[in-house]
Amino acid sequence: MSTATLAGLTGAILAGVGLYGLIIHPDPLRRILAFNVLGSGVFLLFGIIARRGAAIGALADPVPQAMVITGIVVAFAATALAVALLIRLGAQTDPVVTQADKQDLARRADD
Amino acid sequence: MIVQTLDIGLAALVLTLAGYTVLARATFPAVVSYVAYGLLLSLIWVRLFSVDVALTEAAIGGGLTGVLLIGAAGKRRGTAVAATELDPTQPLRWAIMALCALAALALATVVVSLPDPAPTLAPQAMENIATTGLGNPVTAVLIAYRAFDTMLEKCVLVIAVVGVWSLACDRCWGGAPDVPRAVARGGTLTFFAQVLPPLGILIGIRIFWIGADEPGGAFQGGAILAAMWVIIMMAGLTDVPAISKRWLRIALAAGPIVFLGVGILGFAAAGGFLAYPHGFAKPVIIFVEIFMTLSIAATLPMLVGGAPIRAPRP
Amino acid sequence: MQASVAYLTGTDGGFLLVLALVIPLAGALLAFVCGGRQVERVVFCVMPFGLAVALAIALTQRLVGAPLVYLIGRWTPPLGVALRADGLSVVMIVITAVVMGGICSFASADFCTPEGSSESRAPFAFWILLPAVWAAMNTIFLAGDLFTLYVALELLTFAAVPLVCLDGRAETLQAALRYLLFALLGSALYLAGTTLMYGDYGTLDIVLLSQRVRAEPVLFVAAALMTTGLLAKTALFPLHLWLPPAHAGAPAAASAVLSGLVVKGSFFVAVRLWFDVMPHVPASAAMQVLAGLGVGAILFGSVEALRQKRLKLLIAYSTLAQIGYLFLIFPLACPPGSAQLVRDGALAGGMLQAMSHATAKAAMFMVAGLIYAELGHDRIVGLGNVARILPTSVLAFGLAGLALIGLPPSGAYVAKDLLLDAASATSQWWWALAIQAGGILAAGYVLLVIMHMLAPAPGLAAPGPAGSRKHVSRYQEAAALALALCSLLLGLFPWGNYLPLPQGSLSNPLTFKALSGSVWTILAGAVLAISLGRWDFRLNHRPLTRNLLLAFRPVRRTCLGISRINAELDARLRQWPVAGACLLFVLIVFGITLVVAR
Amino acid sequence: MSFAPNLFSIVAIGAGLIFFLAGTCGLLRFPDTLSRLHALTKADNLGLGLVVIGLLPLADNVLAALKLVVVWVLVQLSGATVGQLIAQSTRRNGRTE
Repeated sequence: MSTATLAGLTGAILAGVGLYGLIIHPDPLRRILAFNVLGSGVFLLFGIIARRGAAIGALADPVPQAMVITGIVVAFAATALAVALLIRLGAQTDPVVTQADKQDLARRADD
Repeated sequence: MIVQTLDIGLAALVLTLAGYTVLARATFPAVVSYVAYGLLLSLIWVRLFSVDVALTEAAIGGGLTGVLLIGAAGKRRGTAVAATELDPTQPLRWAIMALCALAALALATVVVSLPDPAPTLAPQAMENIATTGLGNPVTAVLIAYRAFDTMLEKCVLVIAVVGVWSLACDRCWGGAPDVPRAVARGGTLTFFAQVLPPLGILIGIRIFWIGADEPGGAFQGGAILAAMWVIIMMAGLTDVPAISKRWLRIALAAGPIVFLGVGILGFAAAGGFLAYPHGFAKPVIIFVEIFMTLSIAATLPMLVGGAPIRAPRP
Repeated sequence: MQASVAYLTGTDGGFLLVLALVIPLAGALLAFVCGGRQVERVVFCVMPFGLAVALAIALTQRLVGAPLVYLIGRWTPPLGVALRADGLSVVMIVITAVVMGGICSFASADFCTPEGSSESRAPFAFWILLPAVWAAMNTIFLAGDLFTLYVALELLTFAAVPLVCLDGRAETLQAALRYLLFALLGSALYLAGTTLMYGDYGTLDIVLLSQRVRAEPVLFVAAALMTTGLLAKTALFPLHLWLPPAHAGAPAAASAVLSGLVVKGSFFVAVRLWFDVMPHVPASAAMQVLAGLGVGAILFGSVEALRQKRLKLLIAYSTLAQIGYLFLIFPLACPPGSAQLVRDGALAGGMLQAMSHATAKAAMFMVAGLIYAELGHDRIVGLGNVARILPTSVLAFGLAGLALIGLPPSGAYVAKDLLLDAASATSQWWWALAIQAGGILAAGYVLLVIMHMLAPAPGLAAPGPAGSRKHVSRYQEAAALALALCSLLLGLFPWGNYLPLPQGSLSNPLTFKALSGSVWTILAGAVLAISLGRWDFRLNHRPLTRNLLLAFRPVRRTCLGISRINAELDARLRQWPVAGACLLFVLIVFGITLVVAR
Repeated sequence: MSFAPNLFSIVAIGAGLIFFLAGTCGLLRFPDTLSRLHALTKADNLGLGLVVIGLLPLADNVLAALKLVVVWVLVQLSGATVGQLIAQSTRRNGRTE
């Protein structure tokens, strides 16, 4: 079994594991984690395709590689947005603790 | 033989960590496991001879996503998780597991049965690379052949920043986001933040610069610069900028704006949108990449920092 | 986009396609840099140019008589990326520009930076996200490459999600988070599909792919992944868990964007995928599955809409039902046993339906927002007297509602006509039945609202808390009315230049048959509204009405029983793990259908 | 490539790996945070140092060798800092588990 095939199989399993976690977890943070696992599994599929497309002068097809780079950055932006939503939601649903904490933090920062 | 064993070991390790990330009971260990997973994943990318991707995965996929998620998990420690969702019932859990396994199996089967020889654009990418003046085909795809996708993705980053900021409370609008701070000033972290960044900035610029010909480029270099800025802010050596600062907005949007502007100038100078003038392609590309690196270095810390939580100072 | 060499070279007027993307993008970026009070002004400056470019594209394509193509950076696919505008793109670009214009003029009153502050949060975010949505939509309509479409879909999602929770309340944040995560799940599946396509055929260019695709397992798995991902993003039943809270919770102008435009983006990609990438792949059985879900959406969404207590939720569930309508075009273009999807009346009908819904639904959400601003609530049973307070708004709602039901000469009327023709031409009576039922159900919930709006209320409607009450501006009412009129008159435009309308297919909307059909639809809808809707005023107990009511009681009881089951089902399906399981189930069933029915 | 540097490399890298192994065992088996940190920093420090020393003779040119050393120095620096931070946080929170 070549490295590329192994990576492809790994990617397929990672996608399955990520999918499972994304659906099964009630906690949004765990879903975000699982989404990242799912995403990296899909990216690995791009990886095997890039590696299989190696040609003279290129050890791997550059087009899927570039797509993965774009994809990783987009997935990071998605994670950041989701985490920001999560944190705001935490501040909203648990106002007693967090609001006080935040004011405290704001005061410390202003000092 | 040895190499293959190592590959299998690496794959097994990555799968174990992914399994732990998804299945662990507690959140914090799951996040830590994810960070390790991200780093090992970049080794797989090296094994696939995709060094550019490996760099990006290590810096952004593993590193910055890890910082973001550890920060989120840390912020939630001590506060109760909003239990708005129900746990799935046991039969449903089994059904979902079976369906996921089926989906993974289908993917695996298909991946194994992809055509041989594989279709590839590598020869075409190499043939045309001379007109761009670049040496790294991945950079050529990102900045020339599929420049439009890259430009769009830069805009996605700006929009994501707007989205993250829009989650501030009204009182905090115009204020500064929060970055986890070191406890004691003048401690180890301060020393670290004074020693590392000069070297780190050099490395970041170098990775951006060699990206034209070797693995590296605006994303990877920008991510390292971003990390340096985050460390400096964490050590408290500089303040986190308030989001109302004009220079911050310009730094964030400079990459896509310059890219878009050069693209439009391409109508006049090179006969097409996002086309580069013959013979001058490389300087123009470097010019665009400088601004892109700058914007990435500004955007990633802002995405990590989240919505502003401090009211602006009067 | 039939495969031909011509699609791989640029055409005259191609630069207009670039402008259609660059103008809104530049607007969003400039607004971001300028900030403060400038955000709104920047968008208002950009707006007319965007509209002008949309019209210029339509005109140029009419003159050239063929799709416009632009090769970005002068790189030819498969290495480069092409923009292509066929008839479908043109109509969608034009309608998006029109709806955007309406929303801009509507939102300027709701999202203005208050006096005394240099910049405030909600207006800043709204006026940047609005052109970003526009740019993403235009990219989706024009992109000739499946990966570019992925980036555009992500841009659309990231611009749409913050719109949901601009008010920062916990429940809208919850809705936005669900929307984001489910949409990300969808885009991961879509991306997995594109990988397989690239691995199999070495390109993601739509025209090149259409020449290369063959019916084989890799393609089937890829198609199942991509289609399911897009269904999750479009919120087709049973994957709709995120839509009602997100669309009903957002501010009115944002709801208009989300419901009118954003869901059409992923639907359009599904159309591209099947009609342009894989028209020659035999998939008639899978198309039946797709439309089956569509019918589920129509029945389920409409009944749920009829039972809602709040106007905005009713409109959101109506969107759910109307999305189902759109997916009926797939089996009508690819009847059982057929080996390919044809671009004919069914596709044209689907596009007209999408356009008609975009304008009508935007207008409806605007009116709902105005009513909320005036009354301080949007409970349907408390809408009495609103016709006296806001006559123009109620008129706009009525016209948009008539357009939604599909009365002549609205776009939905022509769409229904075309779809029914296609159903009878391909002898698929069961879909014709669903189309008719959809019209009647739509009439039901529209009439329910209108009856409540016109109903005399005991005393004046209770005004809301003084703080929440804003004076409704005439501009806002005019914007809603304009969009509603646009939807109602959409059927009169000569769409044959852009859409594959069969020759002489458009019947005269003023014939006896057309009008009587409409009357029957309205009557049946009224019966539905009475038997399923919520009513809280009692009719006077004169003997005649009492006997009528007694006779009617079993009907009402049965209807309420059905609706209770429906509500129960909705509560189940909107749980995250159940929706996830449904997604996986749809994925597997769709994939198996594709493989088995080969 | 002559035999001598090869043997040197094998011995050095092997020794480095032993440190890594020991460090990992310590991380997994030691009872409290501070001891675990202790084990971990040994792996970072000596393990990586020995691996780098082993790799030096195999480097193509002086610049590549220099880069290897820089990698080691950077890991030292960040390892030491992170170790300090974790220890501080442990002491502050009064947690040792």
